[in-house]
Amino acid sequence: MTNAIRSWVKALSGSGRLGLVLVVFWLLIASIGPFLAPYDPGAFVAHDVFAGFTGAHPLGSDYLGRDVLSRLLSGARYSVGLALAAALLASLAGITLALLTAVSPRWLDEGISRFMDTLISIPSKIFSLVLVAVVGSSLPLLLLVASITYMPGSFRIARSLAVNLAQMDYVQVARCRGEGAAYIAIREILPNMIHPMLADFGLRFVFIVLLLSGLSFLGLGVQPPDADLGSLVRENISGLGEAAPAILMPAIAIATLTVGVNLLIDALTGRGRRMAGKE
Amino acid sequence: MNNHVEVRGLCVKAGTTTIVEDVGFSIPRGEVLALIGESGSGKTTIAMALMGYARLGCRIAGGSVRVGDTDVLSLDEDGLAALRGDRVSYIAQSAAASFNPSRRIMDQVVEPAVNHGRLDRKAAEAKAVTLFRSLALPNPESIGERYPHQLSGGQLQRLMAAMALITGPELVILDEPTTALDVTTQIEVLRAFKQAVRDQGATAVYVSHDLAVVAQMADAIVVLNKGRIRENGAAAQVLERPADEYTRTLMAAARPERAAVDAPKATAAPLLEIKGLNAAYGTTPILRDINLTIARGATLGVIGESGSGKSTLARVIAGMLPPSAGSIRFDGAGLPPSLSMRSREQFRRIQLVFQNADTALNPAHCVGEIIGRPLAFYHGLKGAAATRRVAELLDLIKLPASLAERPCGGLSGGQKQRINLARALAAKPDLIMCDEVTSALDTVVGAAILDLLADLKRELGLAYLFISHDIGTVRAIADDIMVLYAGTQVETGRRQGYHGVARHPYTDLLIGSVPELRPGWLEEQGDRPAPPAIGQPKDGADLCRFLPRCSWRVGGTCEEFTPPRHRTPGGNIILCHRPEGASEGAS
Amino acid sequence: MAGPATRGLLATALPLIGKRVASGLLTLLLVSMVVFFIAQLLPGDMAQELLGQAATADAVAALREKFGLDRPAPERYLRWLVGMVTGDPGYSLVANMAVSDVIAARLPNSLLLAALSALVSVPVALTIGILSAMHRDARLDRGLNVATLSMVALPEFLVATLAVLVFSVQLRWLPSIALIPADASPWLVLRSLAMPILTLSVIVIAQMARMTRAAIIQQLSQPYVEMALLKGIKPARVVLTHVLPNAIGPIVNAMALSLSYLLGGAIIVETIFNYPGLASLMVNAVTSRDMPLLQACAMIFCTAYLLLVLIADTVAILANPRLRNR
Amino acid sequence: MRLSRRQMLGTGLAGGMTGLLLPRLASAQPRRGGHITAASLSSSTADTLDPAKGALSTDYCRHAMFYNGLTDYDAQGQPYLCLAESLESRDQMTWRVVLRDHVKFHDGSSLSADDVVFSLLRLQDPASGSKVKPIASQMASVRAVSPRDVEIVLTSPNVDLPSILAQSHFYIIKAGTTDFSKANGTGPFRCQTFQAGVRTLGVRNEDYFREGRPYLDSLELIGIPDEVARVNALLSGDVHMIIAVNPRSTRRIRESGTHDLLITPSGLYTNLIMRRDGMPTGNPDFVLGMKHLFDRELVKRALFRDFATIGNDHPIPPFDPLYRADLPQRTLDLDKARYHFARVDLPSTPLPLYCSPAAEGSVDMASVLQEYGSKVGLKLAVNRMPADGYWSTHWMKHPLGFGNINPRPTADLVFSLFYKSTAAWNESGWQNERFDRLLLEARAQGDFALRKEIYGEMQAIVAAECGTAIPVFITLIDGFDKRVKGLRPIPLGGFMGYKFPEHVWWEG
Repeated sequence: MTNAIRSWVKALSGSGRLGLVLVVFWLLIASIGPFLAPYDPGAFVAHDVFAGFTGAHPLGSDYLGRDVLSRLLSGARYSVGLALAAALLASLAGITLALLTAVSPRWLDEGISRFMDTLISIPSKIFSLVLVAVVGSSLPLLLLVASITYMPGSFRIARSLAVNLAQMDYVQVARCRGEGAAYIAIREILPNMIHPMLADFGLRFVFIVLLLSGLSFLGLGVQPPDADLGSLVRENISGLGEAAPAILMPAIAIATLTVGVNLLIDALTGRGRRMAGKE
Repeated sequence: MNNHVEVRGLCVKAGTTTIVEDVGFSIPRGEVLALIGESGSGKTTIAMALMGYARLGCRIAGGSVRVGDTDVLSLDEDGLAALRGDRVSYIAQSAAASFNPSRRIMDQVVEPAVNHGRLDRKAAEAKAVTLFRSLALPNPESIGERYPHQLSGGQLQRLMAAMALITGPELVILDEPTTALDVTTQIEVLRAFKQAVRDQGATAVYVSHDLAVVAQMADAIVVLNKGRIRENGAAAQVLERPADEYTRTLMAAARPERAAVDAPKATAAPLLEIKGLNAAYGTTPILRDINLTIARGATLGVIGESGSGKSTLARVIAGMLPPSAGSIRFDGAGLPPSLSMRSREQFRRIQLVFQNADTALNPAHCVGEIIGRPLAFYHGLKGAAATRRVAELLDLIKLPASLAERPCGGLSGGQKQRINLARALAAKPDLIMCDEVTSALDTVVGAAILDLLADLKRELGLAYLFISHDIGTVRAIADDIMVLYAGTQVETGRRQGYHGVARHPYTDLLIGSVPELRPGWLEEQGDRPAPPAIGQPKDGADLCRFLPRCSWRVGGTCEEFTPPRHRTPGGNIILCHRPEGASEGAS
Repeated sequence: MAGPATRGLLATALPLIGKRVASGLLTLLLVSMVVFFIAQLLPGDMAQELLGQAATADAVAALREKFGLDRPAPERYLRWLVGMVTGDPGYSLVANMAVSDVIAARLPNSLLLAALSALVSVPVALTIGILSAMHRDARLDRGLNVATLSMVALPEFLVATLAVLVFSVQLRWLPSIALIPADASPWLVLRSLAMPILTLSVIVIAQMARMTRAAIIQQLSQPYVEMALLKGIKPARVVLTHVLPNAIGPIVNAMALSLSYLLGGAIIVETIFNYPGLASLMVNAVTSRDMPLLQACAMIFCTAYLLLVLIADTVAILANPRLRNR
Repeated sequence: MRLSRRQMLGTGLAGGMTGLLLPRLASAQPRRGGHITAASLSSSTADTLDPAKGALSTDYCRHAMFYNGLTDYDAQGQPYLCLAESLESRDQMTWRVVLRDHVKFHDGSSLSADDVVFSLLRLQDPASGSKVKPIASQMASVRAVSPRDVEIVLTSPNVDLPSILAQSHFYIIKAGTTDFSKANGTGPFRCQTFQAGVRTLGVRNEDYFREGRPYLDSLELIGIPDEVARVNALLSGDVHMIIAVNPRSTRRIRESGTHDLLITPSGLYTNLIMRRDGMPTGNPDFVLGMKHLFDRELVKRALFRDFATIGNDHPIPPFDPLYRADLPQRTLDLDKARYHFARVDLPSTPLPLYCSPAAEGSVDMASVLQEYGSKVGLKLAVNRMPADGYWSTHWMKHPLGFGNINPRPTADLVFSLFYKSTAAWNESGWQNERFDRLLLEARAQGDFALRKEIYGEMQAIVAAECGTAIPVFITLIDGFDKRVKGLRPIPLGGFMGYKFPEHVWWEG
């Protein structure tokens, strides 16, 4: 087992390994970060706002005099968890619908595609604005918004893949073996879509992290006192003028996270077949 | 020593594995050298090395290549760029893929000449047109304006020749230039090539796996296997007195002696019976009035060139394309036209084996899964029982049971095709339809598959519908043979019937076009007589499809009336106005 | 493309365009329904928002009646739809102007910004994509890859604010807000738009570049590329004259999607640089519950998206004779 | 009384004079000419040139550019005469307005009584979208006695009419105006450009009735919603004045050297609302408990970086002349809080507390309360609502939530708008006859000392019984380019109570 992992890692390119390290690091932070936090992320512990690196506050204090390190540690799980979940949801939904269109009659295909166009063409941030105004901001809602926003994209890619795969001989073979649509979709087509979709997943993840931070800019994101990395940047943006760690650190965090995920996934798909044109 | 091309100790590596090792040969100016071998023999790699080119992931690891007085391997990128397409030019295997689909033919043909500053655009185009003419291309003035997808494979192959010859190269490399073509086209293309190369006075390297074709083209032959030279000698010597063991196996495979199978006497109720079958994609008709029967344990060979509708026939029987007219009866009962209406049992009893095993096997599944699926699906076989059965099947197709765990990606073409077959067998079918199952394979491997099919037939009493473009292959396995041309059934009969003289003009052309394994055959063929002049074909009338190409057509009849069916002396039924078909006789 | 080709294209592309437009209209209808439906769920209505804290029952009722908000929702939707079909997007009661006028004031701004950003980002993205595809897996490729990734990795409002701090607060080169006087010289317009363009470009470049790379790499494995090389044509030239025409289809498709972001996605940029564009207008419409305006904006964004896709398809056909002469 | 009224108005007028004099004392001779751009908070398609519809700071400023009221505010927020030459009443019921002569609208027509009648009466029409209908409804009748003479009769006596009339909603427009796509007022600037949600550009009104005013040739007003962007715009020199600076940005602005801050202690407050009709918030002990749970110091320091004044749970800020100083200041006292909560049967499930960015600072206040609540066994669930739609759907609609009240010119207005039992915006929904009676008394009471006494008692009642907790009064901070002169705080709002246009000049 461990050998398997070791050889798997060995097979990765240099940048791939870097990506792996970053991803693992952030997954760790996301899972155990809150327990490492020296202070209660909500508590006003520092008298000075936008303090620099000090012994008491390794990453300084934020705009309310809260401990940046603690907030970072406990905020990571929103960015990582939420974005990961949303990206997964979006891709899964996209793939499922794509498979559906690949094996279903023309009109259903048309219908779904039109609906996707509808979703794409409504600007995501404004869409979220409306939804948040309707039901109020909450993690489930953000999850929903993010996945709905990026589902059409993965649907488009998945669909073009699925439609091509549906023409492959082995699918024809399955057809004239008398297989049902479900079997064809799940056992014959799906396995061959995974690789390209993985690469797409990486970019989607980045964009969701960004969408979330964009939403928090509009005051729609993760709600205080909690904060994901994006909202950490946002709420401390006034510290940018004085280059406060309170804003630099979250920004760096986001960058390393997103770049890490993509380096890793590029390395993975690079080993698998090159993916066809995305989106 | 006035050899024009000298190759010494050539060695090409892909990563750490050596794919061409210590290859050396020389070609006198103006002669044609053939590189022959199976896939993976390194013949194409060597051909490309002559231009100092190695494919992605490969590198030329050692040796020397001299063309004229140029040491090719010592050239830098620019030097090579200057050499390629100018002094040394290349004709790729698949012209269809090697032409840029989004640019006009003319742009691509003149590109080498213009790019190397040989000719200016106008002159180049003029030259191109003359080449088109000499290569016997239809309307040479305008053909350059068209796009690749608007032209046939044979035309593209010749256009590629024009592109290769336009700079007047001293060395032309032809890489399997006719493999993708129908025999009837191949013969013309071969003729055109030979002529053109001779006119140019160019030295040529002809890469092929087909001995018979090589026999027509080459002065000398180099036999390759696994990147090494097995035999190197004059064409006549290698073909008539092959010194090397491997060469002999190649020769043997090239002339498949028919597997001795005695056709069972037609039982009362035929297994498959098709009457007046028509099929169409959308509005364009593909098959018209097909009638055939296959007895239990019998083999019907269906032959025709690409686009003749032979694959469609299989699809219709399989139920993937509902027929627009006619009836299909299987084992006495009518077969529902479309997939959705067929019972699992009906599916089970008819299995279709696709031409290309690479695409017919799902790369995501392992061998065990692929063969196991029909077992589970039709026979509800699971777990240990299934595993056992899979092992048996693998054994049946002469593959080690250990293969079951392997993903089918890593397997060789032959192995894949066997697994492709095993999947069909797993269903315990009564009828297997084989669509060009050997055409993607090397001759030797293909021959082995044919033997396997024959054995299985004997052991399991299977009936085959065997589809191929190669008359030789069909002859080797079929009891009855049906010739399709443009969707019409031009001739049907016992295998023996095709040895007789009287046959449909198209059948005649088909058989006559298969090169024989001896030098000089091509010359003997001479040019086919041009079709006699006839009146304007009566439009609307359901005329003979072969009319435009037929050298035997009869003015006043063929362009007027629908051809009737005749029984030839040989006992075959032909669709032709001439009862005696293509044979000389009272006309 | 040559004249005849284009004419041929028109002949063959028209049916496709027709089909596109048809399904486009369907999409538009869907969008309007979705938007209207969701908007119905919004808490409070225009009357209340207009009065804010001052919303006393009678005042609200009076306004509602005046605005016809007391009518049932389906009726209001149908009225709007009929108006739309007859070319009248309605009247914005919040702004006290015809919606068409409100839009007319903002649309040019958005289009200008989007166009300029596209002008910047598309060539850059193409160059990056082509370069990294040609030096696939080499150091340059990896470098560009990380570079583009880090570009998207930073929240746009951070990029924007950073740019402001550097270029306007510190260096005083560029204005920090993109408010353009009506009589501004083209130069001034460019100066004030420089940073919004920069920010928007940064966002879209990465994705487009990656698509381009993928599309080109896919083509590079085609036999005709090898053939071209064996014809003695230099790699760079091969990519430009042989590969690009074949890869352009997927590329433009990807670009269409990215560029559609330049209109609706510009909200943050518009906010930070105070640029009077459509996105912020639509946000206004939401917060002030200005239904006709909201609908109109949604329609515009949707149409823009559909147009872009249509253009993409047309280009793909232009580039591919197989489709063109079908 | 009539004298005292005269005096009062005299002082008002004098106040006005001093108001006009103050800047001169503050700095050198005002300079004519120049152009400045001022950035206010938000700006949207809802921007309007109709004074009655004014909703946001941007609107108030814009209206101050183009219109005048009958009265205006001085540095202390006291009224002085503007378009009115005199404003008199014997009984605080019936008021007599004499208009200034030779006042011209931008279209050249001169100001007449009809304009005043039109301008005031339309405010009572709900369909006008008037923001001040409840206040305007105090005016039983408004009629023109002569071209320069208007009589206003109130439903009940109100000393503060002069202050009321100084609010931007009561600005005077040309009689019969219905089209507000352009402004036709008597104000210091003529409207050259107005694009809703984009910009407002005014040029000097050459025949403005006040000699030498305005100083600026032209004044542009824009809205920059994002605070950071607003500050950057100021520091980069793209705008010369910005409103509503975040306390955290003050350091940057001061350090720039070229810019400075206008600090305006004001009556603006964000308050915790405990509805009388809800449980347990209706319970007086709960109310007192919550009032003792506020760490006012922390709120002042952490949330507002000390740009705030500690409040005492009633709406009168310490710097207001009417403030009752002897009322004991409430402080954080967990024991008292515990004591009171012990006498309330608190729900086992967390009590929802509604807050929103719409109510400045309420979100952070909520989390502070949540923290201290946990120390005394009060479980609070912070429900953060989006700013959008907060006032219409959440404000005053939950047992426990936050409100945000802008400064009002007079104690009477605050009390009668938000604390009178019958007030539409009686946030806590409390009822107190004594309070209501005192309110009317104070209104009619001309003598300042006596009124202060009455208001003192009202402050005590509110602080003790009303379900509203007012931890701090928020100090308004504006930023400006040091070359902008003539700015001085007016406690009614930023940008000199939004009336800066005619007071500032440019020295650059």
